[in-house]
Amino acid sequence: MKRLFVFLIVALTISLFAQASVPREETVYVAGALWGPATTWNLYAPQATWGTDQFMYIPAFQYDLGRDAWIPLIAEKYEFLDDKTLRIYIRPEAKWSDGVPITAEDFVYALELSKKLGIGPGVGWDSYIEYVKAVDEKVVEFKAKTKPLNYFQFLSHSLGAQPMPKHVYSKLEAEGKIKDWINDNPDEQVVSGPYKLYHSDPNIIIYQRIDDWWGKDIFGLPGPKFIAHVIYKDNASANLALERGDVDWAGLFIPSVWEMWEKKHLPVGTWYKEKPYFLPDGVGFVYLNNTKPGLSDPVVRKAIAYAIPYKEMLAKAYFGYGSQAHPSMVIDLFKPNKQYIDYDLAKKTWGTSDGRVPYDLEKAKQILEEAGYKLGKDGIRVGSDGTKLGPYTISVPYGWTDWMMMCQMIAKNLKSIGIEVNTEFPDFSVWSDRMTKGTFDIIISWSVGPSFDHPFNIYRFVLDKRLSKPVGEVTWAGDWERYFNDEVVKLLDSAVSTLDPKVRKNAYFKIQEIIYRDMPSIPAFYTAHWYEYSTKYWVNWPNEDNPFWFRPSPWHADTLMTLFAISPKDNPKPIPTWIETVEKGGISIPTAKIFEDLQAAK
Amino acid sequence: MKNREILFKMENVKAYYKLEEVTVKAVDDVSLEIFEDEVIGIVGESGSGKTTLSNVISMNIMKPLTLVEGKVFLKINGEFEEISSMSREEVKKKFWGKEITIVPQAAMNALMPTIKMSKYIEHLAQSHGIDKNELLSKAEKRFEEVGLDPLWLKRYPFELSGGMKQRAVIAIATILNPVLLIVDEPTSALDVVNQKIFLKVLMQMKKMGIVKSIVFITHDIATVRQIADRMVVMYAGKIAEISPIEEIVQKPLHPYTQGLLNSVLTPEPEIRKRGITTIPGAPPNLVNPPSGCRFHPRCSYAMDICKEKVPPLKEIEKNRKVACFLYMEERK
Amino acid sequence: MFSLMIRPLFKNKKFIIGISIFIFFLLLGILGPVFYKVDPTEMTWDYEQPPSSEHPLGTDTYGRDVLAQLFHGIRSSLYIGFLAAIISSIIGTIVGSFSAVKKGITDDILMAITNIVLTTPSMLIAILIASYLKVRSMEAVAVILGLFQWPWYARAIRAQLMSVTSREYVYLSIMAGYSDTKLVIEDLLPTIATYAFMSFVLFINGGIMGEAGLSLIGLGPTQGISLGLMLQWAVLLEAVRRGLWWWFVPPGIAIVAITASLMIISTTMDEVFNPKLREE
Amino acid sequence: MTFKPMLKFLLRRFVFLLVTYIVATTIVFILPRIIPGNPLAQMLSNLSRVAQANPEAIRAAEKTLMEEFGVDKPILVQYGQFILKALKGDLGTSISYYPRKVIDLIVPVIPWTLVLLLPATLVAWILGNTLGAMAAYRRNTWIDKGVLTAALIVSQIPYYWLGMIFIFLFGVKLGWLPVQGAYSQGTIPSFSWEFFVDALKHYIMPFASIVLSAMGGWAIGMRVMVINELGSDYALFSEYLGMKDKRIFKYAFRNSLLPQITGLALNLGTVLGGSLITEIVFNYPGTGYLLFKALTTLDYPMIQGIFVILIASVYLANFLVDFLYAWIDPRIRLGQEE
Repeated sequence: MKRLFVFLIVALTISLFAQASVPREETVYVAGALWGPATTWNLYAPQATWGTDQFMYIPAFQYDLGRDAWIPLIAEKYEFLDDKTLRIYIRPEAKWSDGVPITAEDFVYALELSKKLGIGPGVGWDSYIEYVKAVDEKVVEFKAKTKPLNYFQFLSHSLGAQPMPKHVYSKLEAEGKIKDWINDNPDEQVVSGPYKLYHSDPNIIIYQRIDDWWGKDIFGLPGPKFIAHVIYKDNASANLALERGDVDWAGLFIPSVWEMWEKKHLPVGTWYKEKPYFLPDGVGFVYLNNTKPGLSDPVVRKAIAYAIPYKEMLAKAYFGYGSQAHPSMVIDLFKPNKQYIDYDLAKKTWGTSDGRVPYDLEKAKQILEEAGYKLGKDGIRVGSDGTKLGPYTISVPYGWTDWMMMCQMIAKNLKSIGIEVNTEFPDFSVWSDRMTKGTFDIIISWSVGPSFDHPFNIYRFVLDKRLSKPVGEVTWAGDWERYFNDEVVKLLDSAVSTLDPKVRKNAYFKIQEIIYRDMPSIPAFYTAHWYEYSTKYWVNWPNEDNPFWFRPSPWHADTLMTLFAISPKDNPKPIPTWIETVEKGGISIPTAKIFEDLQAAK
Repeated sequence: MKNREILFKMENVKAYYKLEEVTVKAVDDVSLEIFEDEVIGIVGESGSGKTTLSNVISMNIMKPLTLVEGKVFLKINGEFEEISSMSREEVKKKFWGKEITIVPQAAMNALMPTIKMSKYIEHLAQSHGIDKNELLSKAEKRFEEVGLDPLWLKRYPFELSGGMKQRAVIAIATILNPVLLIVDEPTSALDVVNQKIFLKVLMQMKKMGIVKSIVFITHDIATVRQIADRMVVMYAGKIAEISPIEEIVQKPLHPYTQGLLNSVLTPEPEIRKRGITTIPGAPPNLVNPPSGCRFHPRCSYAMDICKEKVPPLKEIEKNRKVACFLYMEERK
Repeated sequence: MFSLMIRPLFKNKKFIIGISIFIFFLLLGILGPVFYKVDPTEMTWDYEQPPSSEHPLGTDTYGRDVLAQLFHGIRSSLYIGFLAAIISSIIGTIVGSFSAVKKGITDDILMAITNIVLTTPSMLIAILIASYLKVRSMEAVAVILGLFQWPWYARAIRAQLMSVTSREYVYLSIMAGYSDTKLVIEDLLPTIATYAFMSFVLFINGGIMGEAGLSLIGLGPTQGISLGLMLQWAVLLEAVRRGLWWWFVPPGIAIVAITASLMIISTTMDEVFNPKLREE
Repeated sequence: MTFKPMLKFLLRRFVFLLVTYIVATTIVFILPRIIPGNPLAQMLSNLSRVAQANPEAIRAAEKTLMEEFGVDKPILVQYGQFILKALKGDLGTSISYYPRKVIDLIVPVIPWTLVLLLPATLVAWILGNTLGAMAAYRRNTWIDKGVLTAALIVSQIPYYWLGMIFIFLFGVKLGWLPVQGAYSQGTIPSFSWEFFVDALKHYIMPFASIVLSAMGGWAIGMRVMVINELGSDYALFSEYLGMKDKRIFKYAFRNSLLPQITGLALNLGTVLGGSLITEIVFNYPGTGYLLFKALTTLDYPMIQGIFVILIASVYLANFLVDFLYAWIDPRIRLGQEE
């Protein structure tokens, strides 16, 4: 106790002798990315504080989702020696914030350290990359593994590699305290990005722009001098702050967000002015446990797919923030992805113009009848082999209000087609335990989002049995519904190990056939990429009219670019053009181009 | 025993407890004088109204107790003041502590527990607007007189033993030389030894003229005999008999008194404990007392008249008053 | 003796007010859901509607009828309150009376336990336990709350019995060779019935308040509706900020009204049965 | 001679509290171990959901963390370490703020809780008792009745609900006072007048809501107590001695205060719990807020840590009150305990 009091006194005095506040006009206030005190500014931890990955340590190339291109940040160019070997050339200007140049060694060291610690930037790279080595001071060489050969993982790990200051970490490593290192002293922070920590206490975290950032002649400087994230208790207080103009940049779930400008006439905006208001962030799935009697039958799973009231559900529970997902699991809201969807097949299978699953209770009943599931006296269907459809539970964690409501609506509908389903809203850890151990019946849960290797990433996450574990063993990696299909595995591997777009495409199409046949789980809706901005102090925020950056949510790992677009209200600056692809006069390189180079290197 | 100056008198006082639907006639048409320089013992079973009587004497009349009729006089330097015409508050301000003081039944916890007695005295001085050192020295004297080391004043009440407390209470009660001291069941909580000491102290107070007269209320005749000059026997809210102690003991007139006395005089402690159970029946309730003489249901000599008429309190021998038809012409 | 107890009570205005308020809410809880047949979990299109003819207390963010929630909420909050009260009373009475009758070591041990529980910050421990129970039924919450309310009551019971046990008739029954249980039940408990009842009333309060508190930090029952849960939803979905008063005011009022009425009941009982406090 | 009894008393209390504390901490320690649950779920789900890390990364993290937090030693050994560490002020590593040490996260927020809790509790206690005493003094007058009814109702208003009403009225509707936090966002605590004023503005509502709803209980208790005292023998006797009513009342007040002090000690736990929730409603950066976060993220080491400290402080306060009590009440100071 005595010790505690000493602590107290210290804490008090410290908190009282801190500096004064930051100027409002030069600061972007953020909400929705951080809900608790800072953890660490050291990426070699399971969860670094928000901002570390976003603003402090930047990659060689930054993937641009909207343009499907790669922006050279620390790297200036790449080169393929052959179709397995990639070289990255580091910009001569690239420096750490302490003036030390960023070298190839920093790249190599960073990755090796992640491998060694089993945690950190790019961890897991070694399953796709044979080796990474420093050719010289400024050149890094990556060699792809041949089995498994996965060009997407190879490229995202190599192009997206984040260097770490070797001269800082090697010291810590020697003392063996990398994992406990908090890196919370602004003066000692050595970063590659345009921001570093300015102040942090349990209530607020403030980053400060490095005004002589090495990249300022190439990219210019990002708008805000300070980025401040007040740590709010919950949505309630955060949204309140946004409404009062205390927050400029938010990634929050706000019930009926349109009221902000329609009713209250606040200078608040989202990506779209109309429904769905937000960009998609991923696919919300209704996972059906393939190991449960009844649910193990594709027919039942399809019937369930027909019985979900997609539109009403999203309108009521989700305020229309998301639209029904495409049954192919591919997020078709981004143009680059559309090519991977076999629309003819989809239309043929589901008989709808956009190839989405129709909401049709009659159809659901009908196919159940045909499959021999007859209604029992209790209104629950029983299969010819005696398997009873229910009672099952559909569950999401308590307090996830939007999903809770969806569960209730789905359960109601399933009852009406003779599948007994009850809602259950347990504590998060109980729920996640069932999910990862495969002991659930039906749950609504997340999958992965759009990315460089989409749709591979989502197919893999949902369908790849190699990520799964037997029922009862925990897996967070994926395939929670325990769908085991070797054909899919083969197709996945072929899709990423080929450089021929046709082959890849066909693989995906084939997978879609399988999905429509088996319906392992139901891609129900696109989750929203929460992003709200206020033009009270800052303008030029990315949105549908100013599509500067497509991951604008403050909490997203790739959000940094957003800050290059915005400028203070009183003196708006032109929106940078370097972000555009090369042919449009920018510096970013389309993925297509990269694959061409790769093929050419053969 | 020559008759002396009257210090206090009350005339056909009726004091009732007015409750929601019933009224308890605790003191019903009672007249009584208290002379200067005497100890008067008021005796009766619990519920006979003796405590109420003491409250009337001190005009400590609070709801639901109400003075229905009758007058109460106290002689203040030669003048009789009708204190019954004053409010309790007035009486309190004017007389309590200075002229009349009551020592409450549970004298054991009668002292403010969490301050030193000296402090208590000081507060007392303030309340009465007296110089506190003067009162303190007085208190020391008084303590010595009751046989307590003055040093005890500097202590907290709970540090004293039961008997010491009792004496301390008396010392403090008499500190302002009240003319009339009312002591209510003071000895009940004490062992025999302390009882004796206490009674001695009480007498001493009187002898030294610190107090003029003492009203001594008890159900225990034995103690009354030891100190009282006169004895008032109360029964069911009325006075049954008043007379000098010796005579009443030798020759009790009222049948009730007789019952009381022989119940006490019987040696075996058991019976003494049993109080007056030698008298058949139990005391009446005072909500609707028996007609006529309230004792008649238990009285072995009861006559028809006793049922009809209320016997007045008459002086049938010198200094001896009794309320019983046995001693009145009406009987014939 | 009970009729003796009751009569003076119903002469007391405050008591009548208290009891009638309480009964009113009791009826709301019991009959409300019966007559007002709206499913409180049913989500409708018109969300966040202010009070109107078809939604007397408006609706919440999911278009769920607030009045229906209120009725069910009152019901389950009372249910939890009563359950907690029963638990506390049972424990308290047993501990209190046995330590009073058994005396000696039993007494010492029981009192030690009592004091320990008494000094442990019950609300905190309750939060702690609740946080580890993943699935929390109404009953579970009631138990958690009931487990910590009883000590002061047990003490008081003990004290009272101590004073009673010294009375003759208890000696008599001891001499008559009654068993302790028989003694407690036949002779002692009646003498403390009033007090027990008053405490019971307060325990209900504790239960209701406690539930609301736990719920508000997300540790309430994991299914069903209670007044506390209503408040939590209201906070969760920013009713306060967005001025949806009809959503977070009613449950609060219900809580205050119920607990206050119970409080009045117990205080007036105290006034009636405690001579020193008796109104004159 | 005069001090021995008091020391004896305090020693007894101390030992008792120590025992109780050990019991409490044992509960704190045992609970998470008898009720299973995967404390790492939250962190891993963040990796999978928010960070959208690729499967390899998640697998790796899973492995590393399991090793990090895995409990392999026998429970008694763990318990021993837990206690020893706790005494050393090391409450383990937070899960959701990994690799932060729990103690380092708790210590900075404690001052805020103290700043809010202590004054509020004391003010409530003082006001409540004064009011209650006044009511008792003016027995059965309108003051008494007013105070009593007011107290009855107010005492039944949950702190947090009062808080919500305040926020709604003075924050949202009237916009007089800031609705959340301990000081305007962006301002960093400093010794400036501006900061003080700002903090004060934020302080009013939470403070008021605690004081208001805590007051009632004290008032009621005090009233009853004083009335009892006024009816007691020493009060009567003093009256018979012609002591002024004021003085007698002072006596009654003094003697009623003593039990109220013990009451304060016993209530601290509840008061604390209540104010924790108030902190949550007002988003006041105190322990309650941290606890709330820990609870919602199932950060068991953090929860344990917070409780170890909270409970300890409650007992410490208890002990201080005992000390005070012993000083004020001569019966204990001079060793005559009833």
